[in-house]
Amino acid sequence: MLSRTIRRSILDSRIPTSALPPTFLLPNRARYFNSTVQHVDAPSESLDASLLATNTSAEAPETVAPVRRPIRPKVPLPPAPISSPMALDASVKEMLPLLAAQPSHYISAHIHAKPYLVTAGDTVRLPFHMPGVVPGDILRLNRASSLGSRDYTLKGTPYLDERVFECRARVMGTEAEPMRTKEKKKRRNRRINTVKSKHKFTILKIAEIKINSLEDIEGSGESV
Amino acid sequence: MVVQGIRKATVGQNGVGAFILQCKRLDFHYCDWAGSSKGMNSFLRNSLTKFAALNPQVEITVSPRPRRHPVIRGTYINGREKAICVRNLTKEQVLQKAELLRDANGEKLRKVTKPVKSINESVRGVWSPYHDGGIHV
Amino acid sequence: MSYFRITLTRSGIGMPKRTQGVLKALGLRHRMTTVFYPVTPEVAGQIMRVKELVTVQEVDKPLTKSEVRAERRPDPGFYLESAAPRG
Amino acid sequence: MKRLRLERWSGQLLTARSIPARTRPCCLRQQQQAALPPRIRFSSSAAMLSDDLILEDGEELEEESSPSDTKYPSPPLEAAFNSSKLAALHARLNLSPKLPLQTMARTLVDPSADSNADFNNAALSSLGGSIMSYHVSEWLLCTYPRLPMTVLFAASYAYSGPKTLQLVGKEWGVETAAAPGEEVDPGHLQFSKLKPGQALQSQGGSIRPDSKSYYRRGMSSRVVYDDEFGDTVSKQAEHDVPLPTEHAYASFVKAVVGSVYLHSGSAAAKTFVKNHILSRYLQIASLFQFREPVRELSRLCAREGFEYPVARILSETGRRSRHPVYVVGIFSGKDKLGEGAGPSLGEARTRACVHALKAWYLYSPGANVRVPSDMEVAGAQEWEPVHIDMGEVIH
Amino acid sequence: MFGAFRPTNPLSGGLLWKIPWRLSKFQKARQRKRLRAVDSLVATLDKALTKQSITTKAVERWKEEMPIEQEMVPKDKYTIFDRKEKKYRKSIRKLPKWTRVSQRVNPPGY
Repeated sequence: MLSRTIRRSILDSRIPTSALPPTFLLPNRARYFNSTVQHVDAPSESLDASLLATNTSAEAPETVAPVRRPIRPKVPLPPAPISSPMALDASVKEMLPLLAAQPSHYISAHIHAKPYLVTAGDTVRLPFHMPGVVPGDILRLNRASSLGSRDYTLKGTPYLDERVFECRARVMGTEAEPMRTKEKKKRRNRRINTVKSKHKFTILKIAEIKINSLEDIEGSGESV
Repeated sequence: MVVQGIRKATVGQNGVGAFILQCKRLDFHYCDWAGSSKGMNSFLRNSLTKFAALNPQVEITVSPRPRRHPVIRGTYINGREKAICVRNLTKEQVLQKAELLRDANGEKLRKVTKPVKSINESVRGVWSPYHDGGIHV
Repeated sequence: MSYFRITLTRSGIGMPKRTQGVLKALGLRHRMTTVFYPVTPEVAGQIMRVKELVTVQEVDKPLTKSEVRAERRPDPGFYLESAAPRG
Repeated sequence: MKRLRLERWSGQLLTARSIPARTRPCCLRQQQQAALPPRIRFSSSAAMLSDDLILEDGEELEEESSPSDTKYPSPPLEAAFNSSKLAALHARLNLSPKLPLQTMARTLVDPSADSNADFNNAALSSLGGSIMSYHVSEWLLCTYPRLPMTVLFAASYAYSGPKTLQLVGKEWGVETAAAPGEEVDPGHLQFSKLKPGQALQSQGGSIRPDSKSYYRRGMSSRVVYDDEFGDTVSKQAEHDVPLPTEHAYASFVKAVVGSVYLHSGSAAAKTFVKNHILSRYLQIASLFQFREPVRELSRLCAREGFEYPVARILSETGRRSRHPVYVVGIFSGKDKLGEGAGPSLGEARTRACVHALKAWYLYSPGANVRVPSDMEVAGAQEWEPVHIDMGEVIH
Repeated sequence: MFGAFRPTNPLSGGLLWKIPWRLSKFQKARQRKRLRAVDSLVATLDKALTKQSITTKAVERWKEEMPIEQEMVPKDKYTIFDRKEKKYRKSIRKLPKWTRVSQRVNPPGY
């Protein structure tokens, strides 16, 4: 018990206020019910330390804790907006509005370098359990290799520029597979070893695929 | 006779617009006498209030079930139920099982071969033998 | 002081014992391991012995194992835009 | 207009009127004052009233009425506070804390359960129904400007009709109470259910001026006199007539929209409708049912001034076999309007005409087109007029 | 008959595994690729060593004796000398571990 409180205090003391997540990441509706449901504690505590990116290279804590390599946040946090102006060549400038005007679109989004060909409203069952996400979170998929509609396709080398499109996915929850058993037996040996496995998988729902208009792309390029 | 409209109902896409957590109710059954319910009792005493506060959309009921193993029973919006026996588990493990039930969506567990499931039509259209020539034999 | 960045691309299973010995000496146990050695005639000779199995680059500074892994880790491809209140 | 706190408003009304004037012969009830705890008030008022209570069936009410004897059709407002189902529903819909649990409980009480207008969701559901139908029809008109009126009615029925709202209510996890009553958990949807075999009572005549049976209900008259789905609006809906489940769910969902509007404003109501109703999946093309597409297409081309549409065979196979396939294209001058494949020339031409008509009717300026209600947001950009179509072809 | 879709020679599924006497065009392409890879490796080694102005016997000997892939005759790339064959050449696949062993030079004149 004692060790845990010390570790806890170290963690708390080392989080400089500047490393707190930007305000919009905190849950935007802190719900204080006046009814019997218990009082919801302040949102900042609900984001426990493991979620924040605490790279402690700057100041070493007083108690000589080994400077461990920075704890990688379980869920990637929003990257810094790209400041380099957007270089759109002529063909993209001409055909992107046509692509955006067509009724339905698909995108080949890459999660951990694995492509998922999805349209808006699809359910994606990732082949892994994504740590640190809770049902209801909204993820922005920013790596896509191709984005297209019926007649046009925008291909990225290897990925598209993330300012061209906005693809949001909602974390629906985690689902498991039925229990799989694997019997391991060697010949002339009566002992059978059965291995049970039941992996858990995260389920996403692609909420929205939006293609930004040319002005937005150029606008975001210069103004940032 | 001008074109007529056919009356249909739309299909829900939970998660596209609004997100509704599928688990709507969690029943915690414990027993004061049984030793297997020690972890569950400590969970109910210590961390259930925090769990309930963080998941206001789940209705939580706690009721004794004497001389039985402790069990958590989740009721889901599609009407199905999932129950997990938490006998001889510590309170952290009980919390994990409760979160497992909260994150599940009540569907029957089945083997899924392809990661993407869609109800939309194909965006680029499906090949048909009647158009642009088909097979030149 | 430049270094050889040696990556084993084809396994040495089934190769003569001497060749496998060279791989063991270089520390290339299984496929896709990457090791760094300074540019010396001895290392060059070893590489010539297993030249069909490895790829070599000349780099100016050696990387640690975790740096090599970080280099190979793909971009996750998503980030958390808005978080629900979490436990 | 400062919005009155709902329960205070309803509370004052009650104290002003000692006994609600509308008493119906068959069962005499009195409404207890919401604010004060019933326990204390109850005994004194019962004694005062008991002498002149003469029930219809002549049964005298002499003995001192025990507290549980007088039956209220809907649970008291305090029950809303300690109902975990209701709090869970409130949190599940992500409603703002400004929306109190009493209003939430009230949206679940159907007029057929509690006919007192201060405690059922009639007012809220009519308010929410108009908001929802406004947003749905506005979005449909701007996204598919050339949609014929009948298909527009069918599409708005698909998005906000009773069948869909029942699905929405069920997806919110709301169950129906077996029967309305005071002891029911406020988290259940309370309404009096149809007994098996009970005929749906006709809701009386419609409010249409020409409601004789032999008059033809034309399309333009439906726009004026009927509701947003093109159905006749009944004159005076009896309140506590048992009704099918989908109507109860529909009025509940509309009541929630109304209460969101009441407590969080029109912008919140708009996003609520957009997230819960307009985000559902519907293939508009599957709503069309053509009777004579060939004639309709030719009238359309004549009206629009295109050249007369001509059907031409594009390709065919198996003309002499058991399964011929003809691919027919409809051409108006140089450009091809539509294409269809069928086992016979006639059917192929009909499919091609259907394809051409759908291509015409389903013109859409794009999914995220701007709707008029976007202008209510402060600092909205200049409004460019939306494409308004002449309407469908009359033949 | 199938125009562009000439199937490569499949190992027939049954017990008799027929191995064609010559490499398919895909195998030849991969062989060339491997030869070029070894050449580039030797070049990087040589460049690194000359930068340090040191030499190694193995590298020097290889550079003298062994031709690079572009200089090799296709015959030398895909076949090796065999005194028992009619034309004294057999397919390189007969050499064990031919994909992980360098074999570039054959007796001249054969």
